[in-house]
Amino acid sequence: MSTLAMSPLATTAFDGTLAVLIAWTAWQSVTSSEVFRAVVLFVVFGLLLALAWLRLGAPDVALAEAAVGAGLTGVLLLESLGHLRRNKTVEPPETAGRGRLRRWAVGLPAAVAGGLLAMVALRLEPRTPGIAGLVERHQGETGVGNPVTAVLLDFRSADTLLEVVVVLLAVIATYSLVPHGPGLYGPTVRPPATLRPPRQPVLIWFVRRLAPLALLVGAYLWWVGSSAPGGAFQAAAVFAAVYALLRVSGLEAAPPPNARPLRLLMVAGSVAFVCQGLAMMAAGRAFLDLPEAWAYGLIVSLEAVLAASLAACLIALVAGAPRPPRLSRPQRELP
Amino acid sequence: MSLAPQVLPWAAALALALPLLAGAACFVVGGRTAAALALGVAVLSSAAGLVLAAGVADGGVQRLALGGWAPPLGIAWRIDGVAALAVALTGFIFAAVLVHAEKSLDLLRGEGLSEAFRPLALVLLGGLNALYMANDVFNLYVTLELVTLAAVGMVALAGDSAAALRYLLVGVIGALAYMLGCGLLYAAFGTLDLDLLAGRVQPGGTAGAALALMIVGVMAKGALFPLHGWLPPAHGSAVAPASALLSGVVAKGGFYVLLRLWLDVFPATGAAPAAAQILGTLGALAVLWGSLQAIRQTRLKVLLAYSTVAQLGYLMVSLPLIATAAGHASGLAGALHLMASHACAKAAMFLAAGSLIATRGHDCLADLKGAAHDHPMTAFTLGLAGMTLMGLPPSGGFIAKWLLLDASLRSGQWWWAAVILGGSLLAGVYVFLAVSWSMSRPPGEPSDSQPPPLPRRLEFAALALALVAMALGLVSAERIP
Amino acid sequence: MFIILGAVLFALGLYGAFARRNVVLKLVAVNIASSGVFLVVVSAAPTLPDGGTDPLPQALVLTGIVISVAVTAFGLALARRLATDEGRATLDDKEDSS
Amino acid sequence: MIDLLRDGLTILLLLGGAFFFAAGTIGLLRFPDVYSRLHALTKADNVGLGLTVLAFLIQADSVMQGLKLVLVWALAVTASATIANLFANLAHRQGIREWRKPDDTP
Repeated sequence: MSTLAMSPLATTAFDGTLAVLIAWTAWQSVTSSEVFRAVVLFVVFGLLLALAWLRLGAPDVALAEAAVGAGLTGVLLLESLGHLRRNKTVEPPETAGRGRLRRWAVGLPAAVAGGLLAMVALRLEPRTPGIAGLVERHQGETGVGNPVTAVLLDFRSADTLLEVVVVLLAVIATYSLVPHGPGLYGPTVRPPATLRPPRQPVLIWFVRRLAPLALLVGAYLWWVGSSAPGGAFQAAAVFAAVYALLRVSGLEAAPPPNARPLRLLMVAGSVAFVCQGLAMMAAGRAFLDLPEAWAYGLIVSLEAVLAASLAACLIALVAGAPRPPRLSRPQRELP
Repeated sequence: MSLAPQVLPWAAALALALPLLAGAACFVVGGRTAAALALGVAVLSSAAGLVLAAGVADGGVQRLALGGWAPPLGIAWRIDGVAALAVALTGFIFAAVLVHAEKSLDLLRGEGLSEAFRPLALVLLGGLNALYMANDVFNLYVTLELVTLAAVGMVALAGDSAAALRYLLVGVIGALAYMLGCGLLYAAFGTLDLDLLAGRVQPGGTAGAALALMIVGVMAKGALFPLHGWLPPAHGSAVAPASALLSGVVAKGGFYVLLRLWLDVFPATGAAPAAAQILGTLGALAVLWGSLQAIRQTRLKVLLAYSTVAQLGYLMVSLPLIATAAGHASGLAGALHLMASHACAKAAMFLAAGSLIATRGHDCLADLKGAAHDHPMTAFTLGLAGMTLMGLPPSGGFIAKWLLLDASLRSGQWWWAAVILGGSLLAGVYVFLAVSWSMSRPPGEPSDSQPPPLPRRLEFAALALALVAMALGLVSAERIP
Repeated sequence: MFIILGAVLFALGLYGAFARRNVVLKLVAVNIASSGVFLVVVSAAPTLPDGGTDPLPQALVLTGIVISVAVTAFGLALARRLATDEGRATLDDKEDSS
Repeated sequence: MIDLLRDGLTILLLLGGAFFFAAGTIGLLRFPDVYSRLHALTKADNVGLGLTVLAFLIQADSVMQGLKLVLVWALAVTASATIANLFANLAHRQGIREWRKPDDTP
């Protein structure tokens, strides 16, 4: 490297500025009276936060924050705002009817909670060291070079298994929101609305060139995840972002909710994860217990399935719930 | 009887894997195959619980290192008698509810609803089984999130998005508090495993704050007073089989986690006695407030939902009893017994309510006149399960309350006994209200109006649950390891 | 420094989650609060002897981020459903005082 | 010696980049209408970004690293051009007229 190194003072100044900026965007996002502005500020907040994660020495989290926390959540929020606008939803101004009293009644406890939290966390004395040493000692047995990936897909794979199921469950729950007429699997359930934006030649030109590149980046994130920051979730978020781009530029229709291949792809991640765990048992080991010689291959191939399957789930979430069959009005709830 | 050593790990893994795989399958295929699969898996899950219970009776509490990595590096499951029986009972309740749901949901709104119900219920079952066995605070967080998301999805099935959203928001905020506690515990004590934490936690601000955060989190998720506000609208508006699962089983999930923290980690902080009195007081308020609200309701399902708030209050009242040496054993046994018997009884009552809704199209108490005449078995189910809520002998609720009374007198805390007795009296009033309407004859009888048909299996599913709630009065929970 | 930031974000998010009426904004606030929680979880853990960051809290936070996006996505789907059915995107004051 | 020269150049380029970024931001804040603001934002910022990337490029350790930097630059430039086009298009379709000096208008 060069002779230019950051002095401690410069790092502190940088961190301080970053923290103030993050807090400011969060404050603006929480208090802005305009919904769209609040959402955009939230995305900016997420991107700044990704920088903070880098400063904290957590590049994996930084990638996830940028791709999932800011990127994908931002896309979801904006999609929903668009939907609410199209439906002419009544949006009372956010400050109307909010007395000062109420603001204090909510704000004061929140501030106290934050203050107490800061106090406890700052005065925290570590009594027993964490497991970083153990991770380092046993990382070789997983064949994976990135300690975070080793924790996620081997040491604590039970957490990750359930987390993959949570993503699938979000899709299942979202799809079950269609008012039920002749069945969730009936041919009359219509896919979520496709956006029909005015044709934008420049945007289309750009998206056509960006999409393959972004797919490449996603694949790279999956591949590199075993040895460097990255992994299946980040890759899936990039794939879903490509879909969102195609969607806003009018190049891609919404996924058909009844297409069986698509549903199979969505459940593939969870099913593969569970089956891998059971297969280890059948081989005389513990549930999810990967043998050392195979660990690397199993983790990388499982991550490939996860990346594809999670991407399908996230795409479905971006597109939203299917619409009810035409002509049948949503039935009102029975008591 | 002695089990082969491999049987227990298989039973535990399958209790998680089968519901998840079946849930995934039911998302891809529908129809009769899926219905049979769902029911079969619920029964198998229950059987797995029985196998686990046999294994525990045989070889004591079992710890399974997942992924082959022992804590603190990896995650372990701990399978004790409580977890094993919880798996068994939950599987049974799910089976009964699925039998009911296949018919009642379709009577309500055509084919689609039961198809949407199945995958949600199965993933919920898998999540609950993982919750019972988890022995790692963060793993518990993930299972809690899984359970909450599935439960919110079930509430939303009825179309009341506002109630579902409120549930979701409270659940997320509770989860945040809980996760914050996990992070603090790890930073201070270097592990997330409950057994290891029990040995490492020392009194002090960090442990106290972490546990306070986690307890507030699970109280929000478990609708424990005063964070119960989301429960009555959510459980009251959900379709009846969903309410049966939510009120019967899911509502206990929060308290189950609270109890695990309470028994393993809390004693080491030195704050247990003070916290116990606070939580007990909140529980007493829940009993009073929930019961009084239940009495005021005009709809059967909302009445039952408020009754759940009250019954969860008893569980919190058990905490100050468990915290004393004299009341520990019977207090704990009473709480566990109450969880089990209330789970069956409340599920039975919601299913019975669902049967009435399926034929009458509503559950307004004032218009339930003549229900007992038309559907005697369903009315009988309501009454039988109501006995457990009141704590009348020989129901499971009676044993539970007896144990709790015993614990409060033994530990010299008579005021909790007063709460328990007073709550039972109020429970008597609202159960009477629920049942008496159906018993009364409609004016202008006898008419030639044919009672609307009610499929047999709806009535039997509810009755089976009520009978189990009653049968729990014949066993004692004191011997569970 | 980032611990304090985390606590500030947690407080801001909590405030927003209760003070906001629009469901989308409530969800934004909840996401801000969870970011705060994640920051505290990672930065409260002691730094490693070699100056690195403990991988375990990072893994926990990764799990947390994915779960929170899944929950947010379903919450937004519910909000859209609420808008379609009832033409509103808010929860009433009386209702949300849980 | 080479190192020193390189670092000096980096600092110069970074300062130049900062200047253009600042100019772009001032333009964003001070220009009178959407079109001129977009112009300030995209043109000046792209130059600023180019200088910044160049500053890092001469510090790059490997060819791969350098290529990634160039990729970042290329993506950011095309993206900002596309977005500027979208904004301008939208503004145009909404009938927003470009600003003229008050005395130009009849």
